[in-house]
Amino acid sequence: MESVGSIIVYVVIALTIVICSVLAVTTRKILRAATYLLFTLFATAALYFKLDYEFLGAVQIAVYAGGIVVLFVFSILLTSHPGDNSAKLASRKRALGLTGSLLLLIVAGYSLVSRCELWSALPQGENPSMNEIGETLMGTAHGQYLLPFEAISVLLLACIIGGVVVARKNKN
Amino acid sequence: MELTILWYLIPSLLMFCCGVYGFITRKNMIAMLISLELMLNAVDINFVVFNRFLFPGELEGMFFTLFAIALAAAETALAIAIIINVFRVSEKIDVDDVTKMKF
Amino acid sequence: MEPVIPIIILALPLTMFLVLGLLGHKMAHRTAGILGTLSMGVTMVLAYITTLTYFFSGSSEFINEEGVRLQSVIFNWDWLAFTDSLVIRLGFLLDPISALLLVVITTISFMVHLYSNGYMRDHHGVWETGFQRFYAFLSLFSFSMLGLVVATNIFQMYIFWELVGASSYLLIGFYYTKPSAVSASKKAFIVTRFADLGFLIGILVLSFYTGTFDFTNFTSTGVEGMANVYQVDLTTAEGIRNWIASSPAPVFMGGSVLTWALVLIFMGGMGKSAMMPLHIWLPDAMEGPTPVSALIHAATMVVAGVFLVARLFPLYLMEEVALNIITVVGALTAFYAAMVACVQVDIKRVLAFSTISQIAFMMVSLGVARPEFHHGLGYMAAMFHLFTHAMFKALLFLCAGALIHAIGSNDYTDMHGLRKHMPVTHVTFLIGCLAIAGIIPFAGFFSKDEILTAVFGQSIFWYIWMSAVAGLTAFYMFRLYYLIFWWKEHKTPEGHHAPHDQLWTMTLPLVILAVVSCVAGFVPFGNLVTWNGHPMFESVNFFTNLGALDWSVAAISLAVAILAIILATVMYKKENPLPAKMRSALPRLWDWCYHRFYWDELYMFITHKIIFGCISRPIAWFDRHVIDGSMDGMAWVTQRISFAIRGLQSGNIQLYVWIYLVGVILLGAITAVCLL
Amino acid sequence: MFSNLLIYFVVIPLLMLAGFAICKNIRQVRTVAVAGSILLVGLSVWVLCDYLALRAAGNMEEMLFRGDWTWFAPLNIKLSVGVDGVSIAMLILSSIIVFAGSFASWKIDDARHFFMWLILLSTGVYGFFICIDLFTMFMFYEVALIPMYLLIGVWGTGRKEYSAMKLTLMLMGGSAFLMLSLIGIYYHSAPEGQALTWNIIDIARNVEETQCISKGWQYFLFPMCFVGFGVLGAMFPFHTWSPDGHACAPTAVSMLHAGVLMKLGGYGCFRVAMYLMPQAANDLAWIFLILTGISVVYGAFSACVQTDLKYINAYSSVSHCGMVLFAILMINTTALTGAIMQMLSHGLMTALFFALIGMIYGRTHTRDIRLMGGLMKILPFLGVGYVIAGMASLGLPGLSGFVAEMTIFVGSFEHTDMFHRVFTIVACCSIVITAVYILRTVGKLLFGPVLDPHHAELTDASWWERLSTITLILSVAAIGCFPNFFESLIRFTFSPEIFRAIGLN
Repeated sequence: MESVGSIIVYVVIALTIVICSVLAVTTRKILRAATYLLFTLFATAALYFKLDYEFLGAVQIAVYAGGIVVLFVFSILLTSHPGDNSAKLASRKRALGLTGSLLLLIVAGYSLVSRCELWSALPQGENPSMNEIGETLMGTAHGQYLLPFEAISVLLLACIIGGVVVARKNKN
Repeated sequence: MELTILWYLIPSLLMFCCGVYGFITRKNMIAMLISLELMLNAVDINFVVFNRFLFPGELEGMFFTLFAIALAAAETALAIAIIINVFRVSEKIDVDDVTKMKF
Repeated sequence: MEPVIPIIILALPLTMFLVLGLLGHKMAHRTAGILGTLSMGVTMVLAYITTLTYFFSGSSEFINEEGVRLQSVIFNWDWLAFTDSLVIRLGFLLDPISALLLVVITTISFMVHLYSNGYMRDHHGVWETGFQRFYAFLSLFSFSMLGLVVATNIFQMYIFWELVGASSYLLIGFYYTKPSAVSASKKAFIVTRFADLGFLIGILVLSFYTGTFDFTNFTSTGVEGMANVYQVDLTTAEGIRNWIASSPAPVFMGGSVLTWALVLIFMGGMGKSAMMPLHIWLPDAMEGPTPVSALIHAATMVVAGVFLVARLFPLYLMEEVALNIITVVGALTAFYAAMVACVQVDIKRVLAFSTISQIAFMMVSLGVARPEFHHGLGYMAAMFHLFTHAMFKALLFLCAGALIHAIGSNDYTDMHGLRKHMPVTHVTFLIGCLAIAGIIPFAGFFSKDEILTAVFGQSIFWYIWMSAVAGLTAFYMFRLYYLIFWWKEHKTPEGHHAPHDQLWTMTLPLVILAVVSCVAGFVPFGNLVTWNGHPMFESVNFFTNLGALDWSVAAISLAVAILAIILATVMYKKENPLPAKMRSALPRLWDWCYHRFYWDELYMFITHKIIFGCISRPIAWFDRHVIDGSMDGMAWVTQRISFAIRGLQSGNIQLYVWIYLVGVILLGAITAVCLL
Repeated sequence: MFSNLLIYFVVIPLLMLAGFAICKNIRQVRTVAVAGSILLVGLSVWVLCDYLALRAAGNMEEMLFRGDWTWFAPLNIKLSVGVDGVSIAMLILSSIIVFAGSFASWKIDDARHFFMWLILLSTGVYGFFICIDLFTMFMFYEVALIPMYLLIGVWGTGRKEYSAMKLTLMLMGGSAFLMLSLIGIYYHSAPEGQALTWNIIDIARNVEETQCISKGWQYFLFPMCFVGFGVLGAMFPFHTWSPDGHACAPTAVSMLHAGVLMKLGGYGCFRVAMYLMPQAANDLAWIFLILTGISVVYGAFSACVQTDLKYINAYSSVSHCGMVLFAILMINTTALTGAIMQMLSHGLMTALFFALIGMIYGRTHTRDIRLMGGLMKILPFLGVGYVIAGMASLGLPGLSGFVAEMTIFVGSFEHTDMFHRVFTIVACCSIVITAVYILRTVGKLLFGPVLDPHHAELTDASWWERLSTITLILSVAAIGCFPNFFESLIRFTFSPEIFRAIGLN
């Protein structure tokens, strides 16, 4: 049995997620879309906090909200004039998008709802300590992730170089 | 009332659907990228929730999310670099207009 | 008999064809002419030797103890074996009719070779272009025609039949730069080819059921040990008939197979011999040089049809129907051609129609021949007439050639009154006319009289009919004679030499043929050529033929001929308005006759409108648009489909995502349905 | 391997290819082409003499000069060679036409590459005729087809790309059917429990002894096989590649294609379809008799109204090749002999036609008979050649066409039922129609007054053209004058032992 406060917090988070993500994809102003995305990301972070994954929540805020959204905003400012509305959607495209997403919603939603084990409560877990996270990240034993960590770092490096190369102005 | 696992999955599903809708409908490549982020985010939530649900004592799902966030960051950075480059060439970032590399 | 001479008879003209054809253009004209003529002369002498040997040597090869003439195969080489029994052989069959034809062909051919030396050059002695080619083709024709008459089997005959057709094509189209000659040659070839189709099918039918091509087998099957006897008694006929009746499918489309075969074979004969309705090529064939007309289209090739029927006569005897068809076709053609000949302007056309008419006489004669009546008199008469007709018709044609050569035109309107200018031609032409009109004692009288006697024996109706035709013959020939040589005085156009008799090379053949036309009637044919080899007379002397005449028939026909000549004399001897009056009295009839009863127009309609317009063109259209169109259509459909599929691969990432998504959802849904 | 004579039919062309690869100028190319084609003619004559000697010595095997070399063991694919009279006739035909074709393309552009493809094509042809292994045959068949695309597409005239594409696609379509049926035959090539084989002789024996290809399968495989080869044999309604393809192809290619390649179709129909599936051939013949009967008359009628020389000839090929398939379907010794004779005859005659048309076209730059006339006077040699070719085509005795057609007609007439009779008579009618279009063409093209004054200055054939033409004319005349030699050469193939394999007698 959850406390009322917890439920209220949940409701706020869930509503933020849903509303902001809907707005993010429907608004015609691209900068607003980025802002709604930011809210969605924050709400997600809040969800992580609520589930006691504090480190994850922090990463979410730092990387997503702090990094990616800023990137988005910069690129939007670079590529579009403020106040521009994107063109209205072609009805064919809207129909495609709606059918696709609604179909997905119905099928996935039905399969979620029809699973009775998903109606069970979420077990309580404790917040993993920073120590634990660090060891898991740095170890090579079973259930530890040094190799992916290194792979990610190489990937990020490649991504940085790639980004620089791609975005570099062609001299000719 | 109890917050069952379903209550966590449904917002994530809705977020994913929004992402799909946005990806399919938006012309602006940045908007498409935003939709993509939404989808990734929804997946992240699922990872975490299922981690808690299935293996409460362990950290697989959380680390998956962690890595996914990192990948998302990398992917976004690269994509934005490309978009800006495209913009430089064609002054447009609508996905329909970028056809030079077709065929 | 040793095969050497027969081989040379065939080989010499063939060699000459090859030599003149391949090397002719390197030779002088004169050399080529002399070479061709000499070789033909040699061939003629050899043919005479052969024929005389056959008829008079009394060798047991050729005649048996009872005085019956036999068929003798001198040599017979396998040429092409279809099956063990169906083998085309190239051979040399000597019997009365082939011996007779050997003489006719080589004589006329030699005359024509000689004559052409003069004819094929103009008044200044300049040779025609292609003179050597002309001699080469003449040699080819002689070879083919000789091969045809000595054929030992029906397929050999067909082979040479085609070859004479081809050489006739080449010779009619000799002046190949002249469009009319080209189309005439084409017409001749195609019409006879069409007839040959019938001949071919007839051969196929006949050979399939009898299992042989050989004439000797056709005519003597069932008579054991008498393979070489040119003789079919009625028991043999019965034998073949039973044999055919007992083979599979003896009845085809309502007629007996034998009837079909014989009628189809006769169709081939109709084509070559220009019987109605396949006669249309012969008048046009006069586009060829006149010596060619004399050789091919008067004396030799056109009687091939008669020869064919005569050759298979024992078989025809088994089918009354076929013989009746021959009679009717012949009689109609004879009358038709005689009518048309009465109004033509072009002298060669008159002669051409007269040829058609005379060949039809021979056909009728064969058609009415029955062994019961005078030992098959009709058969003998037909062969007799073939012989005499070849002589006097060649004579007439050569005279016409001399006239044309002198005047430079084919129409009698440009001639008139030539008797004083060209006395030799005049006399010889007159002899030819008397012969064809059937005036005693010229050759035509005897042979025509035999024919009429034979017809009289078979049917009074056809007798009257044919007598009328004989009268018409006398009339149109003398009409022609008077219009050429009398009518009015000849006016030489300004700047031209007066016409005169030609070189000796041209007049000599005329004289020789005229002499032959005078005496040929006295040859005792009844003892030489009969349908079964039995001689008709006990003993022969110079007047045998006179003695054997049926004088009642002879008197009537003589009277008819003389009446016709008198009529012609009245109408045409002096310039007078009678012919014009006649014409205006019967304008419709005159028109029809003049336009040859519109047969050519009918044929033009059939070939151009129906065959080309209604069959070939639609087929070509169908091919281009429907068949080819459907193939192109398949390509088009494939291309369309490819384009449609290419559209899916548009590069539109959002569409890809959607499709992917729908696919995933469907898979998911299916999985869900299956699991739940 | 190299002790077998037949291998050299493939080796010599391959050596020629190598020779072309190192040739520096057109003289060398010509030298190689002429030397090679003479060698091939010599080789085929040698094989012929050896063959006759062996037969005379009493060797009664179905195929002589046998040789087997495995080249893909898992599927039992071998290079099996062997020839009988029919194959030898075809080999002689091919080598004569390659010889004449080399001379006919004396002045072609880019001769080195042209001859390379041409010889590659002829490698395929020779390979096809010497092989008795279905798979290898099929391989050579494809080798013969593919170069055609380039030869027409690159060296052709007119709508060459379209025609090349059409020709190749239609023939490929045919060979798709063919491959299916060959694979089908392979999987039924031996009774249960025995090793499968591609070898025609083994399959034929198995079929005869054990009925290993059941009737149902035969009904399925035979039509595919027949149609597959029939496309190449220009069977109605799959003939439309022929007019377009021939019209656009360069001279030597037309010659080789009409002269030899189309024979692959007839040969295949006979050697594979009839030989291996006799029952189906017997039962289903009526379908194809109708189609080929239509071909015969239809092609002839179409030719009557064409105005392009090559189209006329292409449609006449449809008619004549239709006759080949028609005769094959009659399934009796005489008709089959006639079919092979017709292949020989048509091959030589059409090659002659196309050679002459190419030469005339090379001078007048038009093939429209309405624009030409009186060429006989200007080009007597070519004119006479054309007349001879025409006479051969309309079946003048003494030339090859007559012999072949008469053999076919006599053979076809052995069937007494109404159906066969009617179709035989219909086929006979083609001789008249042939005369019509041949004489029409000859009349318009060669006779009459000279229509185009520019034509008056044309020069007659040069020595290489004469050589090419005379070779073909002599061959046509040789068949026409001495048919018994060829007939007996071919007929032996249908001697009772082998005929039994066809399922008759």
